Amino acid sequence: MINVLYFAWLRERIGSSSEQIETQANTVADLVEELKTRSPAHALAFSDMASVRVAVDQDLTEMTASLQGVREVAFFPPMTGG
Amino acid sequence: MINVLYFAWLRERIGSSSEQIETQANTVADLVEELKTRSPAHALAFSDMASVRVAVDQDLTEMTASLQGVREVAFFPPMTGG
Amino acid sequence: MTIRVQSEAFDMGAETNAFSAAVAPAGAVVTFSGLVRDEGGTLTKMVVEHYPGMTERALATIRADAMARWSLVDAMIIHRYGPMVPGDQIMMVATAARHRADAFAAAEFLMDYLKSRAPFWKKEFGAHGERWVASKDEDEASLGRWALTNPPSSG
Amino acid sequence: MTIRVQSEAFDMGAETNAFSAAVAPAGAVVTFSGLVRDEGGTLTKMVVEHYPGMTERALATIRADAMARWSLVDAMIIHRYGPMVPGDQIMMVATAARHRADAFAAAEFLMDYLKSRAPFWKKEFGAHGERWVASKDEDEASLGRWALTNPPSSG
Repeated sequence: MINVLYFAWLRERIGSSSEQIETQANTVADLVEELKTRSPAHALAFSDMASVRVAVDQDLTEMTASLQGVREVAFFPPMTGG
Repeated sequence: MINVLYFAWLRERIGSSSEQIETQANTVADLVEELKTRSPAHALAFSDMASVRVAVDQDLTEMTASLQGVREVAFFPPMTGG
Repeated sequence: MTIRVQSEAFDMGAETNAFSAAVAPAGAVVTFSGLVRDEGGTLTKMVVEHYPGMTERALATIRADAMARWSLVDAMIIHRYGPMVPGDQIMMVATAARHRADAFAAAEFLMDYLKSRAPFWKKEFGAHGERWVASKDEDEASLGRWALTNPPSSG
Repeated sequence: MTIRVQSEAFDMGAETNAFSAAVAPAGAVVTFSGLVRDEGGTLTKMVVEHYPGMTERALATIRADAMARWSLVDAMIIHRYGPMVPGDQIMMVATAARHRADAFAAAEFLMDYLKSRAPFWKKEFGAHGERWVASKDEDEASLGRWALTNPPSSG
Protein backbone atom coordinates (compact mmCIF):
# COMPACT_ATOMS: atom_id res chain seq x y z
CA MET A 1 0.00 0.00 0.00
CA ILE A 2 1.47 3.33 -1.11
CA ASN A 3 0.16 6.75 -0.15
CA VAL A 4 0.11 8.84 -3.33
CA LEU A 5 -0.03 12.63 -2.93
CA TYR A 6 -0.82 15.33 -5.48
CA PHE A 7 -0.01 19.04 -5.26
CA ALA A 8 -0.87 22.23 -7.12
CA TRP A 9 -2.44 21.70 -10.56
CA LEU A 10 -1.95 17.92 -10.37
CA ARG A 11 -4.14 17.92 -7.28
CA GLU A 12 -6.72 20.11 -9.02
CA ARG A 13 -6.82 18.05 -12.21
CA ILE A 14 -7.11 14.76 -10.36
CA GLY A 15 -9.58 16.26 -7.90
CA SER A 16 -7.91 14.70 -4.89
CA SER A 17 -4.90 15.47 -2.70
CA SER A 18 -4.11 11.83 -1.86
CA GLU A 19 -5.12 8.26 -2.48
CA GLN A 20 -4.07 4.91 -1.05
CA ILE A 21 -2.92 2.67 -3.89
CA GLU A 22 -2.44 -1.10 -3.83
CA THR A 23 0.22 -1.66 -6.46
CA GLN A 24 2.83 -4.09 -7.74
CA ALA A 25 4.66 -1.35 -9.67
CA ASN A 26 8.45 -1.57 -9.45
CA THR A 27 9.24 2.02 -10.33
CA VAL A 28 7.62 5.43 -10.22
CA ALA A 29 7.20 5.29 -14.00
CA ASP A 30 5.28 2.00 -13.69
CA LEU A 31 3.09 3.55 -11.00
CA VAL A 32 2.31 6.49 -13.28
CA GLU A 33 1.16 4.11 -16.02
CA GLU A 34 -1.17 2.43 -13.51
CA LEU A 35 -2.49 5.74 -12.24
CA LYS A 36 -3.29 6.93 -15.78
CA THR A 37 -5.78 4.06 -16.12
CA ARG A 38 -7.74 5.08 -13.02
CA SER A 39 -9.69 7.93 -14.66
CA PRO A 40 -9.60 10.39 -17.57
CA ALA A 41 -8.60 13.04 -15.00
CA HIS A 42 -5.57 10.99 -14.01
CA ALA A 43 -4.67 10.45 -17.67
CA LEU A 44 -4.87 14.19 -18.30
CA ALA A 45 -2.81 15.06 -15.21
CA PHE A 46 -0.02 12.75 -16.34
CA SER A 47 -0.24 13.56 -20.06
CA ASP A 48 2.81 15.86 -20.02
CA MET A 49 5.44 14.21 -17.85
CA ALA A 50 7.98 16.95 -18.62
CA SER A 51 5.91 19.11 -16.26
CA VAL A 52 5.68 16.54 -13.46
CA ARG A 53 8.17 16.11 -10.62
CA VAL A 54 8.21 13.31 -8.08
CA ALA A 55 9.29 12.84 -4.48
CA VAL A 56 9.60 9.38 -2.96
CA ASP A 57 9.31 9.27 0.81
CA GLN A 58 9.78 13.07 0.74
CA ASP A 59 12.99 13.14 -1.27
CA LEU A 60 13.06 14.52 -4.80
CA THR A 61 13.95 11.80 -7.27
CA GLU A 62 13.53 10.61 -10.86
CA MET A 63 10.72 8.67 -12.55
CA THR A 64 13.05 5.67 -12.74
CA ALA A 65 13.24 5.42 -8.91
CA SER A 66 12.38 2.10 -7.30
CA LEU A 67 9.26 1.72 -5.15
CA GLN A 68 10.81 -1.04 -3.03
CA GLY A 69 9.79 -0.40 0.59
CA VAL A 70 8.35 3.00 -0.28
CA ARG A 71 5.40 4.36 1.70
CA GLU A 72 4.75 7.74 0.11
CA VAL A 73 4.99 9.04 -3.47
CA ALA A 74 4.16 12.65 -4.30
CA PHE A 75 3.56 14.15 -7.75
CA PHE A 76 3.66 17.88 -8.41
CA PRO A 77 4.68 20.53 -10.95
CA PRO A 78 8.10 22.27 -10.87
CA MET A 79 8.41 24.14 -7.59
CA THR A 80 7.92 27.90 -7.35
CA GLY A 81 8.92 28.86 -3.82
CA GLY A 82 10.82 31.91 -2.68
CA MET B 1 44.15 80.25 0.25
CA ILE B 2 43.38 76.53 0.38
CA ASN B 3 41.77 74.69 3.27
CA VAL B 4 43.80 71.51 3.81
CA LEU B 5 42.13 68.69 5.76
CA TYR B 6 43.64 65.57 7.32
CA PHE B 7 41.83 62.41 8.40
CA ALA B 8 42.61 59.23 10.36
CA TRP B 9 46.31 58.60 10.93
CA LEU B 10 47.35 61.53 8.77
CA ARG B 11 45.42 63.79 11.15
CA GLU B 12 47.05 62.11 14.14
CA ARG B 13 50.61 62.28 12.76
CA ILE B 14 50.27 65.91 11.76
CA GLY B 15 48.47 66.73 14.99
CA SER B 16 45.83 68.84 13.30
CA SER B 17 42.62 68.23 11.38
CA SER B 18 42.92 71.27 9.11
CA GLU B 19 45.08 74.21 8.21
CA GLN B 20 44.69 77.22 5.94
CA ILE B 21 47.55 77.27 3.43
CA GLU B 22 48.69 80.17 1.26
CA THR B 23 50.24 78.43 -1.71
CA GLN B 24 51.29 78.88 -5.34
CA ALA B 25 51.37 75.11 -5.93
CA ASN B 26 49.91 74.07 -9.29
CA THR B 27 49.12 70.48 -8.43
CA VAL B 28 48.35 68.34 -5.41
CA ALA B 29 51.83 66.79 -5.69
CA ASP B 30 53.41 70.29 -5.55
CA LEU B 31 51.30 71.07 -2.49
CA VAL B 32 52.48 67.87 -0.78
CA GLU B 33 56.11 68.90 -1.33
CA GLU B 34 55.38 72.28 0.30
CA LEU B 35 53.54 70.67 3.21
CA LYS B 36 56.45 68.30 3.91
CA THR B 37 58.65 71.32 4.67
CA ARG B 38 56.30 72.67 7.32
CA SER B 39 57.37 70.27 10.10
CA PRO B 40 58.97 66.86 10.73
CA ALA B 41 55.45 65.61 11.51
CA HIS B 42 54.25 66.68 8.06
CA ALA B 43 57.30 65.06 6.47
CA LEU B 44 56.58 61.81 8.32
CA ALA B 45 52.88 61.85 7.41
CA PHE B 46 53.70 62.20 3.73
CA SER B 47 56.71 59.84 3.72
CA ASP B 48 54.77 56.94 2.15
CA MET B 49 52.57 58.39 -0.56
CA ALA B 50 51.38 54.92 -1.60
CA SER B 51 49.26 55.03 1.57
CA VAL B 52 47.86 58.50 1.01
CA ARG B 53 44.67 59.31 -0.91
CA VAL B 54 43.46 62.79 -1.87
CA ALA B 55 40.14 64.50 -2.48
CA VAL B 56 39.94 67.91 -4.14
CA ASP B 57 36.80 69.89 -3.35
CA GLN B 58 35.35 66.63 -1.98
CA ASP B 59 35.95 64.49 -5.05
CA LEU B 60 38.49 61.67 -5.02
CA THR B 61 41.30 62.39 -7.44
CA GLU B 62 44.99 61.80 -8.21
CA MET B 63 48.12 63.54 -6.94
CA THR B 64 48.54 65.05 -10.40
CA ALA B 65 45.27 66.99 -10.10
CA SER B 66 45.37 70.75 -10.65
CA LEU B 67 44.74 73.18 -7.80
CA GLN B 68 43.34 75.86 -10.12
CA GLY B 69 40.33 77.43 -8.36
CA VAL B 70 40.36 74.78 -5.63
CA ARG B 71 39.18 75.67 -2.12
CA GLU B 72 39.58 72.40 -0.22
CA VAL B 73 42.12 69.57 -0.37
CA ALA B 74 41.84 66.55 1.91
CA PHE B 75 44.49 63.89 2.61
CA PHE B 76 43.70 60.53 4.16
CA PRO B 77 44.60 56.84 4.13
CA PRO B 78 42.71 54.28 2.00
CA MET B 79 39.10 54.21 3.13
CA THR B 80 37.70 51.48 5.35
CA GLY B 81 33.95 52.03 5.49
CA GLY B 82 31.21 49.45 5.47
CA MET C 1 14.74 28.50 15.18
CA THR C 2 16.61 28.34 11.95
CA ILE C 3 13.86 26.84 9.76
CA ARG C 4 10.24 27.91 10.05
CA VAL C 5 7.32 27.02 7.80
CA GLN C 6 4.17 28.81 8.88
CA SER C 7 0.91 30.29 7.69
CA GLU C 8 1.08 33.33 10.00
CA ALA C 9 2.65 36.60 8.92
CA PHE C 10 6.06 37.36 10.43
CA ASP C 11 7.80 40.63 11.28
CA MET C 12 10.81 40.62 8.97
CA GLY C 13 12.53 43.49 10.81
CA ALA C 14 12.10 41.92 14.23
CA GLU C 15 13.32 38.57 12.91
CA THR C 16 16.38 40.23 11.39
CA ASN C 17 17.18 42.08 14.61
CA ALA C 18 16.85 38.90 16.67
CA PHE C 19 19.03 36.99 14.21
CA SER C 20 21.70 39.73 14.19
CA ALA C 21 21.76 39.95 17.97
CA ALA C 22 22.57 36.25 18.24
CA VAL C 23 25.55 36.11 15.87
CA ALA C 24 28.20 37.97 17.86
CA PRO C 25 31.34 36.87 15.97
CA ALA C 26 29.81 37.89 12.65
CA GLY C 27 30.58 41.18 10.98
CA ALA C 28 28.16 40.74 8.11
CA VAL C 29 24.44 39.93 7.94
CA VAL C 30 22.61 39.60 4.62
CA THR C 31 18.86 39.19 4.33
CA PHE C 32 16.57 38.53 1.43
CA SER C 33 12.84 38.91 1.65
CA GLY C 34 10.29 38.04 -0.99
CA LEU C 35 7.17 40.17 -1.17
CA VAL C 36 3.89 39.56 -2.97
CA ARG C 37 4.01 41.96 -5.92
CA ASP C 38 0.94 43.96 -6.83
CA GLU C 39 1.55 43.56 -10.59
CA GLY C 40 0.17 47.00 -11.28
CA GLY C 41 -2.93 46.36 -9.21
CA THR C 42 -4.03 43.30 -11.21
CA LEU C 43 -3.11 40.80 -8.50
CA THR C 44 -5.49 40.55 -5.58
CA LYS C 45 -4.33 37.42 -3.77
CA MET C 46 -1.63 34.79 -3.78
CA VAL C 47 -1.92 31.34 -2.24
CA VAL C 48 1.17 29.30 -1.44
CA GLU C 49 0.69 25.54 -1.27
CA HIS C 50 3.35 23.28 0.22
CA TYR C 51 4.10 19.66 1.12
CA PRO C 52 4.11 19.44 4.92
CA GLY C 53 6.96 17.31 6.17
CA MET C 54 8.97 17.37 2.96
CA THR C 55 9.13 21.16 3.07
CA GLU C 56 10.90 21.22 6.43
CA ARG C 57 13.26 18.44 5.32
CA ALA C 58 14.12 20.19 2.06
CA LEU C 59 14.77 23.54 3.76
CA ALA C 60 16.91 21.92 6.44
CA THR C 61 18.99 20.21 3.75
CA ILE C 62 19.44 23.42 1.77
CA ARG C 63 20.48 25.29 4.92
CA ALA C 64 22.94 22.52 5.92
CA ASP C 65 24.46 22.63 2.42
CA ALA C 66 25.00 26.38 2.75
CA MET C 67 26.52 26.04 6.23
CA ALA C 68 28.91 23.37 4.93
CA ARG C 69 29.89 25.32 1.86
CA TRP C 70 30.61 28.76 3.26
CA SER C 71 32.08 30.00 6.47
CA LEU C 72 28.86 31.07 8.16
CA VAL C 73 28.02 31.85 11.75
CA ASP C 74 24.33 31.10 11.14
CA ALA C 75 21.63 30.93 8.49
CA MET C 76 17.86 31.01 8.80
CA ILE C 77 14.85 30.49 6.55
CA ILE C 78 11.23 31.48 7.15
CA HIS C 79 8.62 30.60 4.50
CA ARG C 80 4.89 31.15 4.69
CA TYR C 81 2.11 29.14 3.10
CA GLY C 82 -1.58 29.87 2.64
CA PRO C 83 -3.27 33.04 1.38
CA MET C 84 -1.43 36.37 1.13
CA VAL C 85 -2.07 39.79 -0.39
CA PRO C 86 0.19 42.20 -2.30
CA GLY C 87 2.87 43.69 -0.07
CA ASP C 88 2.92 40.69 2.28
CA GLN C 89 6.23 39.06 3.08
CA ILE C 90 6.19 35.56 1.58
CA MET C 91 9.53 34.44 2.96
CA MET C 92 12.94 35.53 4.13
CA VAL C 93 16.42 34.15 4.50
CA ALA C 94 19.22 35.61 6.61
CA THR C 95 22.89 34.68 6.67
CA ALA C 96 25.63 35.80 9.07
CA ALA C 97 29.36 35.51 8.43
CA ARG C 98 32.61 37.15 9.41
CA HIS C 99 33.07 38.29 5.84
CA ARG C 100 30.48 39.79 3.57
CA ALA C 101 31.32 37.71 0.48
CA ASP C 102 30.33 34.54 2.34
CA ALA C 103 27.10 36.07 3.64
CA PHE C 104 26.09 37.31 0.17
CA ALA C 105 26.97 34.09 -1.66
CA ALA C 106 25.20 31.89 0.88
CA ALA C 107 22.04 34.02 0.76
CA GLU C 108 21.95 33.79 -3.03
CA PHE C 109 22.55 30.04 -2.84
CA LEU C 110 19.70 29.60 -0.34
CA MET C 111 17.38 31.54 -2.63
CA ASP C 112 18.36 29.65 -5.76
CA TYR C 113 17.75 26.28 -4.13
CA LEU C 114 14.65 27.36 -2.32
CA LYS C 115 13.10 28.52 -5.61
CA SER C 116 13.54 25.21 -7.39
CA ARG C 117 14.07 22.52 -4.76
CA ALA C 118 11.68 23.24 -1.90
CA PRO C 119 8.10 21.99 -2.39
CA PHE C 120 6.17 25.25 -2.62
CA TRP C 121 3.77 26.26 -5.37
CA LYS C 122 2.30 29.71 -5.86
CA LYS C 123 -1.12 30.44 -7.27
CA GLU C 124 -2.10 33.97 -8.24
CA PHE C 125 -5.63 35.36 -8.17
CA GLY C 126 -6.51 38.59 -9.91
CA ALA C 127 -8.45 40.55 -12.45
CA HIS C 128 -7.69 37.93 -15.10
CA GLY C 129 -8.70 34.89 -13.06
CA GLU C 130 -6.40 32.48 -11.32
CA ARG C 131 -3.24 30.73 -12.44
CA TRP C 132 -0.42 28.63 -11.06
CA VAL C 133 2.86 30.52 -11.30
CA ALA C 134 5.12 28.83 -13.86
CA SER C 135 8.64 27.91 -12.88
CA LYS C 136 11.24 29.95 -14.68
CA ASP C 137 13.91 28.36 -16.83
CA GLU C 138 16.33 30.92 -15.42
CA ASP C 139 15.67 29.68 -11.89
CA GLU C 140 16.75 26.21 -12.92
CA ALA C 141 19.73 27.72 -14.77
CA SER C 142 20.74 29.66 -11.65
CA LEU C 143 21.43 26.40 -9.87
CA GLY C 144 24.12 25.59 -12.38
CA ARG C 145 26.40 28.33 -11.17
CA TRP C 146 26.89 26.61 -7.81
CA ALA C 147 28.08 23.32 -9.26
CA LEU C 148 31.64 24.07 -10.26
CA THR C 149 32.67 27.30 -8.64
CA ASN C 150 34.55 27.35 -5.40
CA PRO C 151 32.99 29.16 -2.50
CA PRO C 152 34.50 32.60 -1.99
CA SER C 153 36.54 33.02 1.13
CA SER C 154 37.50 36.68 1.00
CA GLY C 155 35.55 39.79 1.75
CA MET D 1 15.58 59.26 3.23
CA THR D 2 17.79 57.20 1.01
CA ILE D 3 21.18 58.36 2.37
CA ARG D 4 21.82 58.92 6.05
CA VAL D 5 25.11 59.58 7.83
CA GLN D 6 24.63 59.77 11.57
CA SER D 7 26.27 59.15 14.92
CA GLU D 8 23.13 57.73 16.56
CA ALA D 9 22.35 54.04 16.56
CA PHE D 10 19.58 52.94 14.21
CA ASP D 11 17.07 50.10 14.35
CA MET D 12 18.01 47.94 11.40
CA GLY D 13 14.81 45.89 11.55
CA ALA D 14 12.55 48.92 11.71
CA GLU D 15 14.45 50.57 8.85
CA THR D 16 14.11 47.42 6.75
CA ASN D 17 10.38 47.17 7.43
CA ALA D 18 9.84 50.83 6.53
CA PHE D 19 11.90 50.42 3.35
CA SER D 20 10.01 47.26 2.33
CA ALA D 21 6.62 48.84 2.98
CA ALA D 22 7.42 51.68 0.56
CA VAL D 23 8.47 49.60 -2.45
CA ALA D 24 5.17 48.10 -3.57
CA PRO D 25 6.11 46.96 -7.10
CA ALA D 26 9.18 45.14 -5.80
CA GLY D 27 9.16 41.42 -5.17
CA ALA D 28 12.66 41.28 -3.73
CA VAL D 29 14.39 43.17 -0.91
CA VAL D 30 18.04 42.52 -0.01
CA THR D 31 19.74 44.04 3.01
CA PHE D 32 23.30 44.01 4.23
CA SER D 33 24.27 45.14 7.69
CA GLY D 34 27.75 45.50 9.08
CA LEU D 35 28.23 44.79 12.77
CA VAL D 36 31.16 45.60 15.04
CA ARG D 37 32.83 42.20 15.59
CA ASP D 38 33.96 41.25 19.06
CA GLU D 39 37.15 39.58 17.77
CA GLY D 40 37.00 36.96 20.47
CA GLY D 41 36.52 39.54 23.20
CA THR D 42 39.73 41.46 22.38
CA LEU D 43 37.96 44.42 20.83
CA THR D 44 36.35 46.86 23.25
CA LYS D 45 35.50 49.83 21.04
CA MET D 46 35.49 50.98 17.45
CA VAL D 47 35.50 54.60 16.32
CA VAL D 48 34.45 55.52 12.80
CA GLU D 49 35.80 58.81 11.47
CA HIS D 50 34.40 60.39 8.32
CA TYR D 51 34.65 63.47 6.11
CA PRO D 52 31.43 65.47 6.59
CA GLY D 53 30.12 66.77 3.30
CA MET D 54 32.18 64.50 1.10
CA THR D 55 30.66 61.43 2.75
CA GLU D 56 27.13 62.35 1.77
CA ARG D 57 28.27 63.24 -1.77
CA ALA D 58 30.14 59.97 -2.20
CA LEU D 59 27.25 57.85 -0.92
CA ALA D 60 24.74 59.67 -3.13
CA THR D 61 26.96 59.04 -6.16
CA ILE D 62 27.37 55.34 -5.34
CA ARG D 63 23.61 54.97 -4.88
CA ALA D 64 22.88 56.80 -8.16
CA ASP D 65 25.33 54.52 -9.97
CA ALA D 66 23.52 51.45 -8.62
CA MET D 67 20.10 52.84 -9.55
CA ALA D 68 21.34 53.54 -13.09
CA ARG D 69 22.98 50.16 -13.50
CA TRP D 70 20.27 47.79 -12.27
CA SER D 71 16.53 47.78 -12.48
CA LEU D 72 15.80 48.85 -8.91
CA VAL D 73 12.71 50.22 -7.25
CA ASP D 74 14.80 51.85 -4.51
CA ALA D 75 18.10 51.69 -2.64
CA MET D 76 19.10 53.12 0.71
CA ILE D 77 22.32 53.52 2.73
CA ILE D 78 22.70 54.31 6.43
CA HIS D 79 26.23 54.68 7.86
CA ARG D 80 27.18 55.64 11.40
CA TYR D 81 30.25 57.50 12.60
CA GLY D 82 31.68 57.99 16.09
CA PRO D 83 32.22 55.43 18.85
CA MET D 84 30.61 51.97 18.79
CA VAL D 85 30.94 48.74 20.74
CA PRO D 86 30.92 45.08 19.61
CA GLY D 87 27.53 43.98 18.32
CA ASP D 88 26.55 47.51 17.24
CA GLN D 89 25.27 48.04 13.72
CA ILE D 90 27.84 50.15 11.85
CA MET D 91 25.89 50.53 8.66
CA MET D 92 23.29 49.00 6.38
CA VAL D 93 22.24 49.04 2.77
CA ALA D 94 18.91 47.89 1.36
CA THR D 95 17.89 47.36 -2.25
CA ALA D 96 14.48 46.61 -3.72
CA ALA D 97 13.83 45.23 -7.19
CA ARG D 98 11.25 43.23 -9.09
CA HIS D 99 13.79 40.43 -9.51
CA ARG D 100 16.13 39.06 -6.91
CA ALA D 101 19.25 38.99 -9.10
CA ASP D 102 19.11 42.78 -9.45
CA ALA D 103 18.57 43.32 -5.72
CA PHE D 104 21.49 41.04 -4.80
CA ALA D 105 23.91 42.45 -7.37
CA ALA D 106 23.11 46.05 -6.49
CA ALA D 107 23.56 45.40 -2.75
CA GLU D 108 26.97 43.84 -3.37
CA PHE D 109 27.92 46.72 -5.63
CA LEU D 110 26.91 49.28 -2.99
CA MET D 111 29.02 47.46 -0.40
CA ASP D 112 32.06 47.14 -2.64
CA TYR D 113 32.07 50.84 -3.45
CA LEU D 114 31.19 51.95 0.04
CA LYS D 115 34.17 49.98 1.41
CA SER D 116 36.73 51.65 -0.81
CA ARG D 117 35.24 54.87 -2.14
CA ALA D 118 33.33 56.50 0.73
CA PRO D 119 35.45 58.53 3.19
CA PHE D 120 35.15 56.46 6.36
CA TRP D 121 38.03 55.21 8.50
CA LYS D 122 37.73 52.70 11.31
CA LYS D 123 39.89 52.67 14.43
CA GLU D 124 39.82 49.69 16.78
CA PHE D 125 40.51 49.86 20.51
CA GLY D 126 41.18 46.73 22.52
CA ALA D 127 43.37 44.63 24.73
CA HIS D 128 46.32 45.23 22.42
CA GLY D 129 45.98 49.00 22.20
CA GLU D 130 44.54 50.96 19.32
CA ARG D 131 45.01 50.71 15.57
CA TRP D 132 43.58 52.06 12.36
CA VAL D 133 41.96 49.27 10.36
CA ALA D 134 44.01 48.63 7.24
CA SER D 135 42.26 48.60 3.89
CA LYS D 136 42.16 45.17 2.29
CA ASP D 137 43.66 44.48 -1.10
CA GLU D 138 40.69 42.25 -1.79
CA ASP D 139 38.31 45.15 -1.24
CA GLU D 140 40.04 47.08 -3.98
CA ALA D 141 40.07 43.94 -6.14
CA SER D 142 36.33 43.50 -5.62
CA LEU D 143 35.71 46.74 -7.48
CA GLY D 144 37.24 45.24 -10.60
CA ARG D 145 34.40 42.81 -11.10
CA TRP D 146 31.93 45.61 -11.81
CA ALA D 147 33.96 47.15 -14.62
CA LEU D 148 33.29 44.84 -17.52
CA THR D 149 30.39 42.62 -16.62
CA ASN D 150 26.89 43.45 -17.73
CA PRO D 151 24.27 43.95 -15.09
CA PRO D 152 22.09 40.87 -14.71
CA SER D 153 18.51 41.26 -15.82
CA SER D 154 17.01 37.91 -14.90
CA GLY D 155 15.92 36.44 -11.61
